[in-house]
Amino acid sequence: MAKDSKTPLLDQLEEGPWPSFVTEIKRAAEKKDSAKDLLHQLERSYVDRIGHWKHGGIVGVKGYGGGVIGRYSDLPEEFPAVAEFHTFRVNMPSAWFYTTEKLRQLCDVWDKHGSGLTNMHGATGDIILLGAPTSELQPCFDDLSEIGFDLGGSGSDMRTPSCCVGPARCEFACIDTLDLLYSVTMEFQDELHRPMFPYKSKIKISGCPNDCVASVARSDFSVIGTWRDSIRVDDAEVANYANEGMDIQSEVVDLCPTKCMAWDAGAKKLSIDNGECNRCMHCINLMPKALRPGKEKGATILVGGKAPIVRGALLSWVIVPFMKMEPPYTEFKELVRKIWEWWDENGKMRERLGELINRLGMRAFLKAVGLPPVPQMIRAPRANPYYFWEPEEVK
Amino acid sequence: MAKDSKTPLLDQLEEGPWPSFVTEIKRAAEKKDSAKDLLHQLERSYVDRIGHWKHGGIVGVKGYGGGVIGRYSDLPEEFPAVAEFHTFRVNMPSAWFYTTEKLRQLCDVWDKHGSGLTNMHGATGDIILLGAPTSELQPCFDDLSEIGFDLGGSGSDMRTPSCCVGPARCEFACIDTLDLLYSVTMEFQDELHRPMFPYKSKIKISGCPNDCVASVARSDFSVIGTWRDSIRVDDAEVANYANEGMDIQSEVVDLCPTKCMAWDAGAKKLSIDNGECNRCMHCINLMPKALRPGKEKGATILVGGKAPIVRGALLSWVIVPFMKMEPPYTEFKELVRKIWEWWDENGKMRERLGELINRLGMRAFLKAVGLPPVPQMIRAPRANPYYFWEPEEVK
Amino acid sequence: MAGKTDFGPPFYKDLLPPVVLKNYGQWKYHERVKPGVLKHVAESGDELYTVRVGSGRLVSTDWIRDVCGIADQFCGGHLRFTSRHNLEFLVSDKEKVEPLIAHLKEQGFAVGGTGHAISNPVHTQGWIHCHTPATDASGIVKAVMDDLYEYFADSKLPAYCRISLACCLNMCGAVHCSDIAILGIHRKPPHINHDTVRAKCEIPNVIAACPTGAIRPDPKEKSLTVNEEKCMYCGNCYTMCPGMPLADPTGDGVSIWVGGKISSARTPPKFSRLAIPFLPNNPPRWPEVTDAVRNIVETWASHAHKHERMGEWIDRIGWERFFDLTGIPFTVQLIDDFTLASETFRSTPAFKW
Amino acid sequence: MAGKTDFGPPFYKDLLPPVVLKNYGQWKYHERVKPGVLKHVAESGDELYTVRVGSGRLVSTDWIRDVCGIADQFCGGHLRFTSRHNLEFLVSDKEKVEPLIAHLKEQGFAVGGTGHAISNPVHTQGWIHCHTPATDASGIVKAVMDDLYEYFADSKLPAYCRISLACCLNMCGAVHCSDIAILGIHRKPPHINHDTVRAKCEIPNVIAACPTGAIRPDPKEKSLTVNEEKCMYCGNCYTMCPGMPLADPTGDGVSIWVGGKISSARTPPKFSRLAIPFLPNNPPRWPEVTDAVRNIVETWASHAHKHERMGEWIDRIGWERFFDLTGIPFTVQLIDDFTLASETFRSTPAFKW
Ligand code: SRM
Ligand code: SRM
Ligand code: SRM
Ligand code: SRM
Ligand code: SF4
Ligand code: SF4
Ligand code: SF4
Ligand code: SF4
Ligand code: SF4
Ligand code: SF4
Ligand code: SF4
Ligand code: SF4
Repeated sequence: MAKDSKTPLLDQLEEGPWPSFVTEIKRAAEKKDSAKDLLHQLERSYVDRIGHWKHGGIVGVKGYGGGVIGRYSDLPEEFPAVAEFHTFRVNMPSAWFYTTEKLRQLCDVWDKHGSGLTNMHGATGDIILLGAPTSELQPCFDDLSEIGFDLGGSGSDMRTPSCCVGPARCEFACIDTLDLLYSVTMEFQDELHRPMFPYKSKIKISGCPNDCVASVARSDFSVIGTWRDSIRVDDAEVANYANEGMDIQSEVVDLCPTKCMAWDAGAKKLSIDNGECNRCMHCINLMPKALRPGKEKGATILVGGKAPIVRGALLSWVIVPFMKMEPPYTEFKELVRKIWEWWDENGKMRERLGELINRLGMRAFLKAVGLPPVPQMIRAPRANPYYFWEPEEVK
Repeated sequence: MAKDSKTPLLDQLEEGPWPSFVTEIKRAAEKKDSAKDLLHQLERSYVDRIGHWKHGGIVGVKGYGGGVIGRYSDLPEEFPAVAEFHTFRVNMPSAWFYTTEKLRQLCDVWDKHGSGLTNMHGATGDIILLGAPTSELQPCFDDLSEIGFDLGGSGSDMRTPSCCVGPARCEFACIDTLDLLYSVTMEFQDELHRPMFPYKSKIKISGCPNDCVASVARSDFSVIGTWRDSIRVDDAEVANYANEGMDIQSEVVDLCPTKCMAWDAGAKKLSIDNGECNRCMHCINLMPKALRPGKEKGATILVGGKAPIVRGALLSWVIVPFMKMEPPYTEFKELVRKIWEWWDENGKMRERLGELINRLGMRAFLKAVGLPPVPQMIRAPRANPYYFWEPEEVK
Repeated sequence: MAGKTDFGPPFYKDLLPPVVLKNYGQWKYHERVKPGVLKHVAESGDELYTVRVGSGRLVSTDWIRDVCGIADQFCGGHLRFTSRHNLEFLVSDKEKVEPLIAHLKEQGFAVGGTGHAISNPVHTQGWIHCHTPATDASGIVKAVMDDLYEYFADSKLPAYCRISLACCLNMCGAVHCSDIAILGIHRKPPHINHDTVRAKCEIPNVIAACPTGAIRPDPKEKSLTVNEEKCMYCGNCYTMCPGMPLADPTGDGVSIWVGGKISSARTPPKFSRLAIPFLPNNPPRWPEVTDAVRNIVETWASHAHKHERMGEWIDRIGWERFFDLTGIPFTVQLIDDFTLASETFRSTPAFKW
Repeated sequence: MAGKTDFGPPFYKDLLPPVVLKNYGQWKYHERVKPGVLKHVAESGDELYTVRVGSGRLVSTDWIRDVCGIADQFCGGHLRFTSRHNLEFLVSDKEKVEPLIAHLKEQGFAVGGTGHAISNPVHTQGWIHCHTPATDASGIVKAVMDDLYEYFADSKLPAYCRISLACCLNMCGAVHCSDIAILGIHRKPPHINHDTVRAKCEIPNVIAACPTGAIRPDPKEKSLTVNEEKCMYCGNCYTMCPGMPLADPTGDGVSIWVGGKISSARTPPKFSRLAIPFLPNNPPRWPEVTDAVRNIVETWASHAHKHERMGEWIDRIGWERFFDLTGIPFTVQLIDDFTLASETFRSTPAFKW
């Protein structure tokens, strides 16, 4: 453990109104040498303006191919307590709901085996237990399993799926995001825990087009709730919003992307041409008391979203405009399996689903997974004449 | 010459209100065997549903590397009079203005040497003299030069530039399209007549953003007139348009892409926030009597437009937002030369300017030709992090 | 003066009508007097009437002499052609406008093409003179314009509608930014005639000419083979080698593209996009093509707002709506799989049913 | 039960508050009571108040115990976290809302982040735990949020403004669709330590790991060389080989991206686009970064229409206007030269001066 050197740079980050991670590290450092060495190594990084971690070999726990990220200090002599500082990715519960009891159990286990530091949560959604030596990994996992916490994903596997708060607290939810998430997570435990794919694969579930888990930007499979019938309108409540000072014409009608709404200011009557509505949610967002999604609910499935490495970031693309989403979600699970199979067969190492579809073409993808081409899949048809006809198409 | 067979299919194209090219071929066929054989070979194509021409060796006239397109029938025995059927590309006058005297001279020359058939005009803008045997090429050109008609471009040279009617008959013209065209054509006679480039290079000139010669879509250099100050408004005439029944709010103001206009229906007063106007021309187009381009005129230079072969079609890109355009147009001509030099040095065979810029990057292009980066060049900045820093940029 | 070169085109000023010379660059405004007739007024107060006449573009010297006769009679011996190959009679004397029009109609000329009309389709050579066409040019244009003549003669559409045709994907018509583009396409790779290849072609040059690298030597035949999966039917090989014709009666035909635009009015220039991947070559009148084009024109005309170009209309209603209003079936060929494909995919659940 | 695997996460129903269980899927509407406080009303008439609290995300077990204590006292032992790592106290009894807020403020918790606010920046590990960061994550986020705290605590912006940070271009924060993204970037290729390479790295694997093929064997050194022109600083090589560190105090820093969006409300999701190519790493408070972010936020806030997200505002006024309103210099780095570059170029003379 490092001598009790000062941390003048980090100390400055204890001031100010925003919660301070430095204060948190210091709290943990009271009890844990690893936290203390983390603090001092970080101070060193602030001085050097570079990180001091290096990648290590694969570490893990029995029966799992992922869920632990190995990390080693490149200054082990100075900071021995973080020479090995691996993190656990622990699968969070649906929509991040907890009882204080469960959280306390988690804290006890982590204080026993690790640094006492966590991320609540990681960007993928897991509970991140930040920093334990190799020797503590198995014992820590055994205690976690005792209290019913399993590992999340890492490496070339299905990553921990996540979902928005949905029906638990949101009137906009068109699908049961929490239940679907749990069901999918349980269905694909093997894929989650044992890397078997060309690369990582992510599933994120949002209850409506507001997409509060940002599924469209950061998951290979984006499931987004929607409806097929008409927006439900409560005229009296619409009038109330107007009376309470909302300028329905300029704030709602004029911002409707499809211009399918009309507002009769005199009669305080809003009319919607639902056939032209694209369900963007704007009007409902502004008047939740007056407008609600329709009753015939389901989800739009989009695939291919990812960060930029290596060919540039992708947003997920619509491949199924509407799918009913009821337990046991067989249709969805089978589609996921079929797509994984195709990806597994054709994907190069480190090639995400979206990149593979780009390389082999949407046509090949749709054919392989048996989805019919529909205009909802595209923003616009091709502008180039380079369609390669298959001999059987040319009669 | 083919026996006087019937042409039942083509005959059907003599009916109907639209002018018939078949009638024209028949008229020429009265006098010319080549026209007659053309008619019959075409009838054959209508029966076979394929063309009957093949590409030939290079043909041409003394002192020129282009301007003639070689063409040979693949049925020379049946249609001997079109066994050789080459076309001349004759450089048209600016904006396609003619005196009847000049046109008659042209007809006489072409009746003497060729099929008596023409395209007035070709898609690039040339006068196309359609079909003469190899033996007639030089004599025909000699007679053309007698009457002051020179050849246009073909092959890997500067192609015949073209321009819109501009100041000759259009109040929207912000530059002297006819004069600029003539000056550029004369300046680059060598480039026009002697293929020396990696591939073809096209210049098209439109007097305003309506772009009546479609320069943005089909030329490597698109010169489009514009202005830098404010739209000139004649309030009385605006009111007149309103009085004559134009709905200025819905037809003009609401369709303004920048929403920089306001219409006071009561006062019949139109106001324009010129700072936000992007000079799209819509309002001026609708009210030419009331609105006119500003007085500080010049051109926007765009480059890279082309048809799809081989990497997909490109629309020209802004590289100089504003350039004054006054005789002798030195700044423009020097820019064209500089760009050609860069293209010549770096372009692969059959690589158009736009494709080269795409391959080497806009950054390399701007640096090479010494143009400063400005936001007018782009629709939006990059969305990917893949900027390759040059060592000298990293301090 | 034979042997002289590089003297350039006739000097434009020698060819301009006096009224144009006098008012050059001094035009004040214009009016659309009626279909086919424009009136331009100069600062000087001078008026210039333009009477626009449709042309088949492929014309005989006799036709040129005919129109010269008319120009002598009504326009002091001056005329011009437009960027879409129409003919324009320029009349400085108002009195002569109606007589000119009467004379033109009597002679069977087509007056129109101005304003919100369908003007002359830009087109190309087709079977008349090129070696790589997948269809004819002049024939389809004639059939389409006969069918849509009312829209040329009158100016009754919501906005401009520019129809263009190119007979192969070289796209000489530069049709790729047209409201409606008719594009000839080949769908079969070249069939190789080994004897001709051996006799007439320089194997390395042919291989080099293929943009997709689809051509390989065939040592056994001392000839060439084509990797059919790579071929995109551009015809470059045929340009180099007569032994590799692409043309094929069943393989060749026409595709229909919509929504392109050149002007920057209201919205920036746009590419046309594929709406109908293939229609057969059915000469002499290509009924499948004329029906398809009319359907698109009239569906647009009956749904678009005033001043709304085809592409602007589609952008407003969405492509999913375009396909159901026109009844055009959506097929896999329409989905892009070329280099920028991902830009055309839909990345939002916000679409119409 | 040690050795047990694949039992999955805790079952969500066991963790939901009673009011949620009872009204699950039966929520009728919500109101934004005040900054940091949401009220959801169920069909049953039940009310659920949510009090949102900012979190540094990197928290100690003591902090978790603290918030559990508060949840026991006011929320029947239930709480949740949000997709942006905020903490939410769920109160079914209206009476407890104000006392809870008072208690939270007293304990120094940050209440806010709802509605048209700047919520918790999604971020990543940085120098805390990753091996490829070009900057720290938690430190910049702390500095930026201290500076912008008023916009978290109050809901006074025209619309949502989502700020995200990722410490290298792997973009774990998935910042690429954020209103404002702060992205750590390396600008120098890895410097190679031949001894370490020889000792610790499997040459072929390292070569294979490079996405751009920039790495070649260096036979002489029995090591590797990097073709600097091809390197895009992704760090994959360092992941495979500790002998090729990328990190560099002057080469590393931060870039700023703007205008991204995830929701489909009004307009479809959009990527963020590069506005400032590089700012230096200047710990502990990165003043250049906090100033740049504040400038962008406030320029937007003072010019945007109500409900207009950053990217929607920029699309309306145009990027040329964005650069002059913010005073951010336009530099060549902002011009795309990657695979879809041509889609970002301007193909119209219709732009603003
Ligand atoms: C911990 C976490 C950041 C955080 O602080 O929250 C993280 C950390 C790492 N990510 Fe990530 N990623 C994390 C969420 C993401 C996300 C966001 C998401 O999942 O929603 C993305 C963008 C979405 C996506 O996947 O496209 C993301 C895209 C990447 C990439 C680029 C992948 C790509 O295809 O573009 C890499 C590079 C790689 O996989 O080699 C990467 C690699 C890594 C590695 C494993 C670095 C490496 O190459 O070894 C980081 C380990 C850091 C450490 O030492 O703990 N991480 N990573 C997030 C996981 C926590 C959790 O499980 O909850
Ligand atoms: C005659 C003409 C079509 C017409 O009927 O009007 C024409 C005819 C041919 N063009 Fe073209 N192009 C003609 C205007 C165009 C245009 C339109 C324009 O210039 O505004 C284009 C699209 C704009 C562009 O250049 O991008 C055009 C794009 C091509 C291309 C594709 C070039 C590309 O980079 O994408 C080729 C293929 C090639 O060059 O090998 C081509 C090649 C050809 C060839 C030479 C066929 C060949 O490969 O040998 C054609 C000769 C036909 C013949 O036998 O007469 N032609 N060609 C046009 C020239 C007449 C004139 O000089 O006025
Ligand atoms: C004569 C011609 C120029 C020439 O040098 O030959 C010409 C002449 C005029 N154009 Fe044009 N345009 C001519 C080809 C074009 C083209 C090019 C093309 O079609 O290939 C375009 C771009 C088409 C496109 O956007 O796809 C073109 C886009 C316009 C526009 C923009 C229309 C729009 O709203 O998008 C206007 C403005 C208007 O019509 O109000 C315009 C306006 C005009 C005006 C009114 C300008 C004026 O004040 O005189 C002229 C009469 C238009 C009319 O026909 O009613 N001109 N105009 C061309 C006639 C072609 C023909 O025979 O039909
Ligand atoms: C709690 C949370 C979901 C969760 O499972 O954790 C959530 C909850 C709500 N979101 Fe969200 N959103 C949450 C992340 C998101 C995200 C994802 C993100 O930010 O990473 C988005 C996409 C952001 C984007 O578009 O870039 C998101 C886009 C929206 C929108 C669309 C806003 C827009 O106009 O673009 C709404 C509609 C609205 O605000 O009126 C919305 C509306 C709501 C409502 C009002 C839904 C409801 O009726 O309860 C919830 C309260 C919003 C508020 O904070 O005022 N939520 N919301 C997330 C809170 C994150 C946080 O701590 O700040
Ligand atoms: S995505 Fe929709 S359903 Fe889910 S929390 Fe956000 S607004 Fe509610
Ligand atoms: S959901 Fe969107 S598109 Fe539909 S009516 Fe409301 S605002 Fe318009
Ligand atoms: S481009 Fe402009 S100036 Fe030229 S003819 Fe068309 S409208 Fe007139
Ligand atoms: S020119 Fe276009 S942008 Fe400018 S005011 Fe007129 S309509 Fe608006
Ligand atoms: S489009 Fe093709 S076929 Fe037609 S003229 Fe041009 S090159 Fe020849
Ligand atoms: S047609 Fe074009 S792509 Fe096909 S083989 Fe010939 S040259 Fe190659
Ligand atoms: S963004 Fe890069 S540096 Fe930061 S955590 Fe992810 S992989 Fe590590
Ligand atoms: S940083 Fe990335 S691109 Fe550069 S050499 Fe290493 S692996 Fe290759």
